[in-house]
Amino acid sequence: MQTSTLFALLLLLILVAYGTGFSRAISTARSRGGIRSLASLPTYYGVHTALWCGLPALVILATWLIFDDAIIRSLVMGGIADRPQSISGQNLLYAQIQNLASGNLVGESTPQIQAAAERLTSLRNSGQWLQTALILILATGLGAFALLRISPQMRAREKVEKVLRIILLFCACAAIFTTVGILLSVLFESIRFFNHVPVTEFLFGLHWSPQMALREDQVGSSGAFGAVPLFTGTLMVSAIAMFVAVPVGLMSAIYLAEYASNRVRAFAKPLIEILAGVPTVVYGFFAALTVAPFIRDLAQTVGLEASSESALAAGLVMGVMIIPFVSSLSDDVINAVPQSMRDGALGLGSTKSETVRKVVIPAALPGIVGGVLLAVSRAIGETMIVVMAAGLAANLTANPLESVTTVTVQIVTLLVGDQEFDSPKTLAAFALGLMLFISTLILNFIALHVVKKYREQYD
Amino acid sequence: MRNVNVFYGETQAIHDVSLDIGRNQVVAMIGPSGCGKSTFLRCLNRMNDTIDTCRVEGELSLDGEAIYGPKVDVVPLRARVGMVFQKPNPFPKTIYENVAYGPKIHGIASRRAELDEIVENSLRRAGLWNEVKDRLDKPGTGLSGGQQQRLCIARAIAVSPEVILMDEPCSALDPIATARIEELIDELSENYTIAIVTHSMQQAARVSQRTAYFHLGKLVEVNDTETVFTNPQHELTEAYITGRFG
Amino acid sequence: MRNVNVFYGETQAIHDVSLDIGRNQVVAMIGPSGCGKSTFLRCLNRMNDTIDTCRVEGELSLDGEAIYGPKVDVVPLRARVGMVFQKPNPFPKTIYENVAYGPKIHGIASRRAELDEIVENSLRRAGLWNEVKDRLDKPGTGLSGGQQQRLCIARAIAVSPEVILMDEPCSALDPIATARIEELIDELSENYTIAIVTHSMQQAARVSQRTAYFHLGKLVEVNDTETVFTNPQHELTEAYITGRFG
Amino acid sequence: MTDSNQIQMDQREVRRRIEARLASRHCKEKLFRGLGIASIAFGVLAVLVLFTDIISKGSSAFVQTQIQLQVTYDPAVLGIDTVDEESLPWANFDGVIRAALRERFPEVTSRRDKRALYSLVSNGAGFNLRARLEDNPDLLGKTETVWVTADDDVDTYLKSLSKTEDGFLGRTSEQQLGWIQSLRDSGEMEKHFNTTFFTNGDSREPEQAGIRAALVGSLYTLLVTLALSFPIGVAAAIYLEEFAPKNRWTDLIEVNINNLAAVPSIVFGLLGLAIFINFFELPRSAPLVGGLVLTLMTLPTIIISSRASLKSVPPSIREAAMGMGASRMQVVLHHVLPLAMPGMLTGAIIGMAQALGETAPLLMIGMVAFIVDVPHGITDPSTVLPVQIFLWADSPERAFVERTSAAIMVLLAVLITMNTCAVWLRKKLERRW
Amino acid sequence: ARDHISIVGSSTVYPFTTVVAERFSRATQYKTPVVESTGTGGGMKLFCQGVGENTADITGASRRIKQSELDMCNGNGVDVVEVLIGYDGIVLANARGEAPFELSRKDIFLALAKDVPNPDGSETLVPNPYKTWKDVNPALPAHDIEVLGPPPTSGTRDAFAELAMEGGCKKFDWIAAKKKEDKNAYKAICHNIREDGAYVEAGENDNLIVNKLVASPKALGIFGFSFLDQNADKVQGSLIEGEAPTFESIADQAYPVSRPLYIYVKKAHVNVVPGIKQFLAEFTNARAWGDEGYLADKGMIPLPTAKRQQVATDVRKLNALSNLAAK
Ligand SMILES: Nc1ncnc2c1ncn2[C@@H]1O[C@H](COP(=O)(O)OP(=O)(O)OP(=O)(O)O)[C@@H](O)[C@H]1O
Ligand SMILES: Nc1ncnc2c1ncn2[C@@H]1O[C@H](COP(=O)(O)OP(=O)(O)OP(=O)(O)O)[C@@H](O)[C@H]1O
Ligand SMILES: [Mg+2]
Ligand SMILES: [Mg+2]
Ligand SMILES: O=P([O-])([O-])[O-]
Repeated sequence: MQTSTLFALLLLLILVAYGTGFSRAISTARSRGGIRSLASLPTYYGVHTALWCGLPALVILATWLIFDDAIIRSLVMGGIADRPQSISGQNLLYAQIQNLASGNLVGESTPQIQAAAERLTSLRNSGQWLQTALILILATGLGAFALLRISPQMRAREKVEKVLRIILLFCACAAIFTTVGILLSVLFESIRFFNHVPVTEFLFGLHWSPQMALREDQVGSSGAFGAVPLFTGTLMVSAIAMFVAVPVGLMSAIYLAEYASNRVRAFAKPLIEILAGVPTVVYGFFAALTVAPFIRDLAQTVGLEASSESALAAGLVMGVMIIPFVSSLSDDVINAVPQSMRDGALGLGSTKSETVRKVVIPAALPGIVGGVLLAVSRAIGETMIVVMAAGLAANLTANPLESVTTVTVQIVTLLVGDQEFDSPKTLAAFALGLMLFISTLILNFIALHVVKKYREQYD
Repeated sequence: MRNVNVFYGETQAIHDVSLDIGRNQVVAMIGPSGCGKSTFLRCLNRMNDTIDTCRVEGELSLDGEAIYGPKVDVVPLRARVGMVFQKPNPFPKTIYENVAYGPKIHGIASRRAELDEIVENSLRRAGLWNEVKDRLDKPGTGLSGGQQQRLCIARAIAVSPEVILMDEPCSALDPIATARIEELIDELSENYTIAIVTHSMQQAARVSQRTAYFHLGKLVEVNDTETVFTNPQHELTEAYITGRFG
Repeated sequence: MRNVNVFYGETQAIHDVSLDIGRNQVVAMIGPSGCGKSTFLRCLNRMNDTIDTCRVEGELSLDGEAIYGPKVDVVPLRARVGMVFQKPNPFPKTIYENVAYGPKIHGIASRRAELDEIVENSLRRAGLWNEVKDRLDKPGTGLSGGQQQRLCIARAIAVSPEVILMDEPCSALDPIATARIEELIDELSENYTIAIVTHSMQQAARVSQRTAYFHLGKLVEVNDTETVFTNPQHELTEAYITGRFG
Repeated sequence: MTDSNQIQMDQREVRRRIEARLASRHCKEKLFRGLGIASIAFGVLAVLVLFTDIISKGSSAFVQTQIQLQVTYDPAVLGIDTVDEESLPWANFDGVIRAALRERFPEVTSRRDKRALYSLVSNGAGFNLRARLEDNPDLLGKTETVWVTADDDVDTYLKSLSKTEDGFLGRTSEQQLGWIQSLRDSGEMEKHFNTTFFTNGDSREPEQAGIRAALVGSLYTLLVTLALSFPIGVAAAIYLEEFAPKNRWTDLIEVNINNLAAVPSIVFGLLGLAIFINFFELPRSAPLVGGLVLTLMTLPTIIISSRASLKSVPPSIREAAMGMGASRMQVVLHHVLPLAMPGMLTGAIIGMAQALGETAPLLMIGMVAFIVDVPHGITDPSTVLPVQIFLWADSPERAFVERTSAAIMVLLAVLITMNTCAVWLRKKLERRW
Repeated sequence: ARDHISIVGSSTVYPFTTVVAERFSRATQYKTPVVESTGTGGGMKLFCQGVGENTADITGASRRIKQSELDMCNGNGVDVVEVLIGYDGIVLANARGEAPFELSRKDIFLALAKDVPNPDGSETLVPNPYKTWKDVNPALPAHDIEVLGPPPTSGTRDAFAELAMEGGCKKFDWIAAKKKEDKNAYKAICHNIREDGAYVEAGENDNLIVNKLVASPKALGIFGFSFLDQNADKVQGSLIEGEAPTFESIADQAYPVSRPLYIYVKKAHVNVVPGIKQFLAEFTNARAWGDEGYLADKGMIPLPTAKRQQVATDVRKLNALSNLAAK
């Protein structure tokens, strides 16, 4: 049986288990004076039975699917007398057998391989049957077991809720798993990088030029891996972006929440939210071809030196992009400020703006900070606009009219460009990722504490 | 106020109410729930403006100036007519800032010392000074309910209003706190005109000079408090105050 | 209950309170604000479990069963001990669903008709049936305050509890609504044990058979209501009920 | 009494001071309000500017120049005798088109000129004929008049004519111009609606390139993302907000989640490559893997906004339900979740919009690829709209410029549809009470 | 098992492999190969990972495979077959409307190198002092030097450094002499590009560079020939050593800055993944890579006929590459 049909069948079984569990609970209860005599609602007995029926079977099915290929493979390969020694050779042979078995057009093949292909097909078939049988027996067996255990004393609800809670906990841990995964996937490469380049140089070096870094045929000129210009660049671009997005986003949110009529709100809010969805390539083109030359010309007319790619251009456009992050989230928290606060302020004769500035915003501040933080995160993570409009030159400068580059841009260019396997040039991307990860982590810790303190003060 | 009508969208909440409030008097408004007491009170400092659907007709005036006049600025109006709400709603700021808020926004105090003085005076008059003088920089939300309500009163009098509107200021408080507030109202009535909405007839009897009885959006009776309670003119009033009503 | 101590984190809110509540009695708890009435009441159906910092010591039992016993399931416990809160808090669902919610989750009704009956009965007993019977499918939040509170009572009695806890059920209501609720309490006391927290001594006097006076987390006096009000044993109680207190 | 008098005076002084500041306060109020309007206007203006820019560039991609030809399905030229599965793939439809072109311009004889002539027609045009013949085998040996797709150079030239006097010649020669002129004069060259753009997958010939594969790929990817990230995100938010004890651990998780929101998206690509492709051996370039990676990427956004909306559910509702004897789980499922749902949807939409526009992480897992075939499942190789845009933006052919913008228009249309759905859903859920 | 060919590698080769892939699938019954654009190095990394269905079959490269990469491939059991497919011209261009530049490679070197020979003629290096083109060569206009080009991570940049910069650098005899003594120092001098803002790293999107040139008419840009071909109305190629970058001049190698394009095929996959042989046959067919083939239409510069034939026969034999020097 196909796995998909099996899956469908299993779902059906789960439904059946639910139904029988449900009705069995009711019938048990009937003899004892109605469902009040049950420890839990019949639904919970149903769900309980369904969980017994489905959960182990699904877990087993998943494990099966993960491992069955490996097992079949070792069986098939074990049957071949003169199989190649190297792993890659085996990979290849097996791929050939697979292709033959699934009837793809491949070149010439030996009878031995053909035999192996047949063996593969038959193993697969029996595997499928075994799988089907196992899953179905498991599901029905455990389902029946759970069904038999149904008694008025059984606290089905508590059991079901326990399982649910574990599932919830598991979901909450997804973030942790992701973090661990990210750390694992950058840590080793970073360590290798730091074997080449000392941490101190990386952290405090003022010069970034992965340019000629240790090309295999060019040992002499080592690149410079001082990450400071990247971090200052990131800071500058993000700061400019926030400089645009925070006032505009916040004011929009305030206007929408406090002043605008429902119709304006219903129209403007989704419209502005679209800004968050426009692909960054579009912003990139806009920043590079419209904003950047405009800024350069403007700067030149007032007698300033400006390069054709500038942090300002990238930051401005990025700011536009993240306006909705600030405005949407702030709008929600501003709306959540109780009306009694506003009444209190208005009753004292504040104007609306005073009410907003002095009472509503302070009350909504923790939420707003959350939104801004999300926006900052987005700004730090953005690459396309910076690549296109701010360039890739790692200048250590405080002048927004010069071109700068950011950490993420460097990560992307290092990873997708012409890489070397082991040179620090490629490894640097991982180290940068790690640094970025750690610094945003610190930033978030600080933010959490600030917000907490603030809350303690005013709750 | 003359012939005041208030509408929420289509439904009329106040029908043709006319009521005069004398200077430095305490007027109590009583009546069953939903009869429009709050609505009427909120007309007096145009707090109803904040409700989109609300529409007010009729003539309301304060010292001869029309409240709903076309040129009237609600900001100084509300400074002259302060308001205390049913649920204490201190700002999530420090006690000091809560009281200083009004003077600050209105620019009443020009110097810090002046502001300190106003804050202290207001808190004193609200009978809260001794309890909070050591923790002016603690959040106002950390006070007990009764204290919070007195803080709100202090906040209201900090801008030296002429009239103070109180919408069931004691309904969230215990009797002891209530007693304090009632005392306070008594003291304040020397200098301020006070309009108070209350559920408790005893309270109305205790604190007010005049009492107005509302019923279903209509002003049924208004008279000296004593008269209303001892000799109600209208049978509805009588039914209500004797508790027979409902 | 014997020697109940309740702590919020470090601070103790209830000191060594012992109180017996007889079947089908109305017990009123009075006392100044913050004295721990609500806290004590919430021990009785373990609503304090929801507050992380809260810790309860001592023996509490219902019909001989320990409330805080290790094996006690709070769910059936709370079905046996219903609760009505200070602020009416109907669910944002229809009136019908509000009342039907308890029976549904406790599996009291197995058929729709049964459920209908329970809903009708509960609403009738809460004296709300006539007012809402035509709009059972309208949201419960659309009712007036008094109606909402009665809806909450209907909701509580729909699961046929043995005990009903009421935490200042009338403090947000006008006198007429209050009177209705008091009447209701009177009626309910025929079938239910009721523990009511109130600010109003009049109310306590009107509705309860026994009254407990709390002060700063201690139970100062508990006795027949008449005795407490006419002949208080403890001077604190006397001071409080004569209004001299505070 | 003196006290009272002093207060009266005080009041007058106070009135005076208030009046003195009124004007400036109202001014500030107006300013503030103006700032609000300006901000909104700025946002809306930005949207409009972007839109007009994209539409003005992309709208021309929705029409395509076609050439009318008398084609003869001559078995000799086609090299087939019967029309069936076997023979069709080998049939020489280009030959048929070339014959038709030679017939239309009999004066062209030299080899070089012929090549120039043939290049007027898209070299994928044979497929139109093949499809026609497949539908209608009787046509074999007959002659009919069909519109075939013109080459992108011709198309670009024709479209640029409407913008500038001379038009953009590109690689079109004088000689070809003459033929084009003659075809246009006789009405044999017209612009028609560009159905190819919606029915085809990617192609290296701009006139044959379409967004179907990318669109379907995007839908599959988003489906996977939504199906995973919304339940997981909501479940995580519920756990953190309603069940988790408030301690260091929850703080850690919270910081963690906020931090993940700041991790550059390409790092998620690295993670996906390491875990899903190298460890779990899932196929490269598949929407399944793309969806998984984007799930990890959007989870923080969804969790954060879901938590915010859970927080905004008043505690009195929880208390009420709890007091009724509902278990914590029931409180959450019956009362809190329905109330928080509209807010959660907003978060989910923002997350999905982010996922819909993402390119960088997909690079690592092989979805930045040339894929012609429309995927039929979540494990088929496929690409997504933003990647298609990215790839087209990087293509040398001029005709891809307008297609890039057109693809962006499609992407925005998807986005707007999603937003509208969310708004509608939000309204519907909110109206229930 | 995988039933389509999987191709990774250079973004420069990508337009050419894709067009072949498309034609190939039309002409045969095989599925269309999936072509990823990962950059030359990234492609090599994926390609050399090993053999088996989850590794790529073919990778494109805009430079020849490096010995280190080849070693890695061989170490992982990958035998590679090298196919030289054609050339790509790298052009320096500016916006139309300005006068076209006439440059020599020496000019390019002097304008863009990080360190240049001391203008006073001594055999020492000084940090690049030139601000305008006129400073470099009096025959050039007095514009500030501003060149938009690819970042160090790009293959195009490498090729540019090797072909244009080194070509100019060699003209100084004393530097050329260094090649024998200290190869690394020599390369450092010739390949290092200045970082003081005159050379602007403009990302890998060549269309963007073209459009930026229109926006800043005084600047020069570096990109592939096909983009010049398609944007002839916007930009014009600079003459290098008197040669304009045209199809013909690049093909007959008169234009000095052009680089070879390769694809590398995993020999072990040839009989495993369906269609690889046929794909190679399509690629090396005259209708594809011939002088008038469709690849030429797309902007690839074809190999000379003789070379083509030689490569085609080699490919048919599928000779694995073991050592770069051997070729
Ligand atoms: N914002 C509003 N929109 C629509 N109707 C309203 C609004 N506020 C109040 N009403 C209605 O107006 C009437 C009067 O309400 P009001 O609040 O003035 O009564 P009240 O006497 O203050 O009652 P309570 O004693 O409960 O405070 C009521 O019927 C109420 O339903
Ligand atoms: N969640 C909590 N955390 C910490 N302390 C609390 C909490 N809830 C109540 N308290 C404290 O416990 C004490 C008793 O509070 P409780 O609410 O029981 O008083 P009460 O008698 O019900 O007052 P009121 O009449 O105002 O309702 C008070 O000092 C209060 O500050
Ligand atoms: Mg009111
Ligand atoms: Mg209480
Ligand atoms: O993609 P590249 O050709 O620049 O390596």
